[in-house]
Order: sequence, then C-alpha cells, then structure tokens
Amino acid sequence: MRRRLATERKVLTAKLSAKDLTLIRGERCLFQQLEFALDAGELLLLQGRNGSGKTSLLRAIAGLLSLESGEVHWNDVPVLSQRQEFHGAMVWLAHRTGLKGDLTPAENLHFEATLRPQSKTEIAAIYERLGIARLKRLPLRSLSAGQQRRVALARMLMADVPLWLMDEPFTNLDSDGRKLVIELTEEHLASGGLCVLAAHQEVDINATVKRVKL
Amino acid sequence: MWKFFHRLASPPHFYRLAATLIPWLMFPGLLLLAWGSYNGLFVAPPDYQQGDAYRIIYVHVPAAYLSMMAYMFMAIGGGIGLIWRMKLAHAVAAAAAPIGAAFTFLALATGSIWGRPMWGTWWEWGDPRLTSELILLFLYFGYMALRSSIDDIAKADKASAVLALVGVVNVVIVHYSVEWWSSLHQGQTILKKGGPAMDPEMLQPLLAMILGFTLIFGALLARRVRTEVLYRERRTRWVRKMVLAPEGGR
Amino acid sequence: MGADIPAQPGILAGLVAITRRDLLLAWKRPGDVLNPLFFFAMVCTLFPLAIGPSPAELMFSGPGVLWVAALLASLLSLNSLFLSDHEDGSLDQWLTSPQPLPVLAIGKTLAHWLISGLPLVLISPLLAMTYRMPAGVILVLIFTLFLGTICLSLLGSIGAALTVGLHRGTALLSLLILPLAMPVLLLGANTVSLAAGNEAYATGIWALAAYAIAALSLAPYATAAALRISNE
Amino acid sequence: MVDIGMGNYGIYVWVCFGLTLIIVVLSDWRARVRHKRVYRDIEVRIKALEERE
Repeated sequence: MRRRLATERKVLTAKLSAKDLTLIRGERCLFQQLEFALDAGELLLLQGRNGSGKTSLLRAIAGLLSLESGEVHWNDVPVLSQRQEFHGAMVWLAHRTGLKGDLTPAENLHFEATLRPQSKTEIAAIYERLGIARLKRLPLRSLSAGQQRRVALARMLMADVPLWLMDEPFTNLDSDGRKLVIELTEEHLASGGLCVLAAHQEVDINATVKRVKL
Repeated sequence: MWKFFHRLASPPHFYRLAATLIPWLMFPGLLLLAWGSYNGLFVAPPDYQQGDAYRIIYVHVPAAYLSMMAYMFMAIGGGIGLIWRMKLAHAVAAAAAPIGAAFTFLALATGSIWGRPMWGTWWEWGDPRLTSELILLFLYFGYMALRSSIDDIAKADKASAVLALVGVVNVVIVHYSVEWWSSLHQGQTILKKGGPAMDPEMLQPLLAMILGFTLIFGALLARRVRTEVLYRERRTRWVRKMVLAPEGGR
Repeated sequence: MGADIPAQPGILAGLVAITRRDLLLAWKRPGDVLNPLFFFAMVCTLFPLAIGPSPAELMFSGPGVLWVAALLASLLSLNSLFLSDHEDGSLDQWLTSPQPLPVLAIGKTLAHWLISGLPLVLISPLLAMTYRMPAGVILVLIFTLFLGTICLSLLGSIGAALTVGLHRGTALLSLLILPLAMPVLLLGANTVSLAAGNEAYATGIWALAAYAIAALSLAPYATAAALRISNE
Repeated sequence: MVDIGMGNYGIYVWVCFGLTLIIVVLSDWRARVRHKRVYRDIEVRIKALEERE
C-alpha cells in the first residue's frame, strides 16, 4: 500500500517540458524552435505526415538524438544532466520493439525486468490483460506482428514509471488492440502519468490532450 | 583571455584569421627548410659511422615527429570536441588526419630508404621505430576510413573522436611493445637520433628543419581547417554573405 | 525494504541479465558459436599445408600461426556483436534504461568472450599438439590466449560499437581493430615463442595481464560512448 | 665545391629530400584545390538559390 502512495507522489510532481528545440538531420531541418510543457495526467500528441520528424522528436526527448539547439527538461532539470534519473522515470515503445525473435515473450520480459524499476502488479495479470497469456512460451518470431506489439506493450505495463513515450502504438494492432492501447493510456494518465504519443491519425482519448504539429 | 578563445572558436572569425595566418607560417617555414637543408646537406660534417647517409635524418626525424604530432592534434581536437562540443575542434581533427598520414608515409619512406645502405634491405622488421610508424599509418587509414563511411558530419566527428582517443592510448602501447619485441630479436642498430653527443653543426640544421616542418604543418593544417569550416558552415548566413559579396572571400 | 522509492534493479543485475540473455540467444543459434571455432581450426590447418609438414618448422611457426588464427577468428564474430541489437531496437531500449551503459557494454563483451573467445582457448591445446608443441608451452599458450582473447573482445567491442549500422561495417571493422590489436598479438605470440625456446617469458604474461586490466577498465566507457554516437 | 655524390650515399639522400619536397608541395596543392572546389560548389548552390527567390 505504502508503495503505491510513493509512486503516486512521484508522479504528481512530474513535468516534461522543452523549449527552443531545433533538430537538423543531414540536410534537412526537421523542426525549429519547438516548445511544449506537459504536466502529470496530460497527453502530448505529436502529429504529422510520415517523415515529418515525429520519431526523431521522440528520440530526442528520450535523449537518443543530440539536438542542434534547445533542451528537454524533466522536472525543470535538463534531461542530459540527469540521464539516469530521467531514464529511470520513462519507458519507450518504439517502432522497433527491441525484443528478440529467438526468445519467448516470457524470456524477453524477464530480461526487460532487470532494466527498469518494476511495478508490483502481477505479471500474470498483465499477460491476461493483453491477451498473450497462452503465447508466453512460444518463440516470439512465431507470433504475429500484432501479438509481438502486445508483448512490447507488456514491457510498458511492467515498468513502474511516470512517463510513457509511444511511437505509432496502433501499428499492426486490430481494433480490440487499439481500444486496449487507448484504455491503458487513459488509466496511466488518470493515475497521474504522462504520455507522449506520436501518431499520423487522430486519437480519440478521454484525457487532457496537448498537440504538437510537425 | 576567455573572450579571445571564444572569438577564435567562432567560425567566421577563424576563417578570416587562418587566411592571414597561412603566409606567416608558410614563408618562415620554407626559409627555415631551405636554410636547414643547405646546412644539413653541405655544411654539416659527415657522420663518422654512417658517412653521408645520416643526412636523411634531416627529413626523416621531422616527418616522424610530425606524424605523432598530427595524431595528437586529432586526439586532442576530438576530445575537446566531444567534451565541450566545440565544432572547430572537430574540424581541426578532421583536417589533421590526411596531413598526418602524409607525414607518416614520408617518415616510412625515408626510413626505408635510409635502411637500404645501412642494413642492405629496404625493410627491416627489427627496427622498432619503423614498425611503430607502420602501425601508426594503419591507424590513420582506419581513422580516415571511419570518417568517410559516416555521412552525417556531426556523427562522423564524434565517432572518429572516440577512435582517435582509443588510438592515442594504443600508440603508446604499440611503442613499448614493439620496443620489447625488437629487443628479443636483437634488432639492428637503429637510426641515431640527436643526443648530447651530436655536433652543433649537425644539430642546428636538424632543429631548423624540425621548426620549419612544424610551421609548414601549421600552414597546411590552417588551409585544411578553413576548407572544413567552410564546408560545415555552408548553410550559415556568414558564408552566404561572403559568397555574395562583390569581392568574394576566396 | 525501502518503501519510498520504487525497487531499482541493481547494477550487477543488468550485467548478469544481458550476459544471460546473449548466452541464451547463442544457445538457440549454435552456429554463431561454432563458426569462428571452425574458422580457427581451419586456418590452423592451412598453415602446415602451405609451409610443409616438417616438425621443426611447425614448432617454430606454431605460436605465431595459432595466435594469428585466434585473432582473425575473434574478429570474425565481432561484426554481429551489436548488429542485431541495433536492428531490432534493443540498443534503443538499453540507451533509454537507467542502467549505466558501460556496465551493459561489459555484459555484452563478457557474453561475446564466453561465446567466441573461451571456446578458442579451450580447443587451442588440441591444435597446438598438431604443431608438436610440448605440454609446458601449451600451458603458456592457453594462458596467453585466455588473457589475449579477453583483450581482443574488449577492443573489438569498441570497434563493433563504432561501426554498427554502417554499410561497409565488416571491412571497416577489421581496418579499425587490427592496428589496435597488434600489441596483443605481438605480446601473446612472442611470449609463447619465448616459452618454446626455453627462455624467460614472464614479462609477456605480465604485460598481457596489465593490458587486460587496462582494457577492462577503459574499453567499456569507449564502447558506451561509441554506442551512443552510432545509435543516434 | 661540395660533393653532390656524397660517397655512394648521394642517391639515397637526394631521393629522400626530393620525396619530401614532392609530398609537401603535393599536400599544399591538394589542400588548395580542395578549398577551391568546396568554395565553388557552395557558390554555385547559393547563387542558384538566390536566383530562384
């Protein structure tokens, strides 16, 4: 019980903001003087065509890309000066799942669990929720793309972190799966989490949504 | 002082400064080389052991010394660029590599030519200096290959900086391990280089050559850094202004 | 239990987990382990065929041949060290995890050594015997290869991290790593030669051990920095 | 007059000095050419952009 309170308190103070972000990749300037501020319980929606720089912006927020100018702040402290703390507070669902096809979902997630702080939620409940319980002993490569996506979602649910970064989370998912992603995001936001979501289509979600158009 | 460095690091300022600097490095360098060559070739007495063949050191030693110095420029430039994110330092590192490779090649070639009359062979594996120099040449090749295979300049800068820093540690290890190795195999008597016993008439031209080579290296480096800066800054306002100005900026 | 902060996985946990994962992956794809091993054995077979079966010559060239073959074999397996992790997004996950990257790099390197370095050390006595190496010298060979393969894995991880994601990765990797690996080869092969010639060889062993310790403490940082850069 | 032949060693010494001269001159020449080329490329691009506007 005490643990959950602690988590909530941590989440309530969380804040992600950025100012004056400029990113140049090769010959192209992807965005210029971009800014946003996101508080606990809010969703930041990154919208734009393919190749407009949504993924690059997400990667820049995650600290994977170095920016031409500007800084991303987590709780008003530059992310790059507290990389470890920041990464301990986020998890990211990328287009490339980072899961090994040769391993089973259970083996993959067992490894993932050592990388980040883990929530106390029963892992069995997470499998059940995502509908992958009966798949967990099969090699990942034998699963469909949508099922693999669900395994990647399990990583997010297992992590006890306030910030979710999601890159096109609906790709390869059926309508049930999409609904599930929306539900999970709503729950995460309602418990005081933050979410940055890149999507090329409109997202119908019941939460405070801020937008960045790229 | 700090302000001076800050201005130096500003690309347009450096670009102009380097242009005025080049002749001031080039001509004294050439003068020193001419004086050193003349005295080294004709005035200094022959060595009692090696006869006139020792005169090769007047080009071999400066070349070998600059091959190391250029590598240090690469490593230090890369390090400064990585730590303080100074783009000019990366440009210096990028410019130093081909010059360093050229001097390394020169040191190898002159060392090998010197070996022919001394050892009776063009290449003597037993000489630790030549072997180290050869490995240094390979390190330069690796560095330039890595740089040219990464398209994104910022990424190429950082990756090659890491390689140069790793390489600098390696150069030291190579030096000692090769020395140990050649001592095992009773390496031949190696090229005599300076030392307190050297006749001042022999030493003075050598010092002049070393200094002259260093100045020439500075001029070559400045020229290449200018090109690097120009290319890297090709989208900036100052380059645009310079190119469109009626007198041009060379 | 510290109830106020979420349970943070320990530093060693990350290292162990990543090594365990790579071993598990190698277990499911044994070809990755066996290919360098076969390569090593085959290069060692090529030399007697090329230089003739005279025992004196084999004894003389044995240390050098075995060492060069080991160097090339460990180079062969390096290209894939970070490649699949880069392609499937695992690297992105590690770079955005609170685990310190150098520690993860050590974990990867340790796994690489266990998969491709240690087997070389283990089969080297077999090949050394075909080169008529006496038992005492074989012991020195095993020991130098043990230290040497650690050095090569650590150095190789830097090169693999620098070239991950580049098109011409394989050839470039050799170009970067071979000059760096030369001192290791030189120390290792000559130490074995000294032992074979009944001379004092302790210096070489100490130097290799010093190299291994230095590489162990510095290389992970270089690998981590290189990974961050390459994965941009 | 000094001995240009330097015993039997003259050929080696002169080749070394000649090689040095060639490498220094070639380095400088290549650096100049590269600079000119880069400058011209940039000039062409910028002027083309200028005309389009």
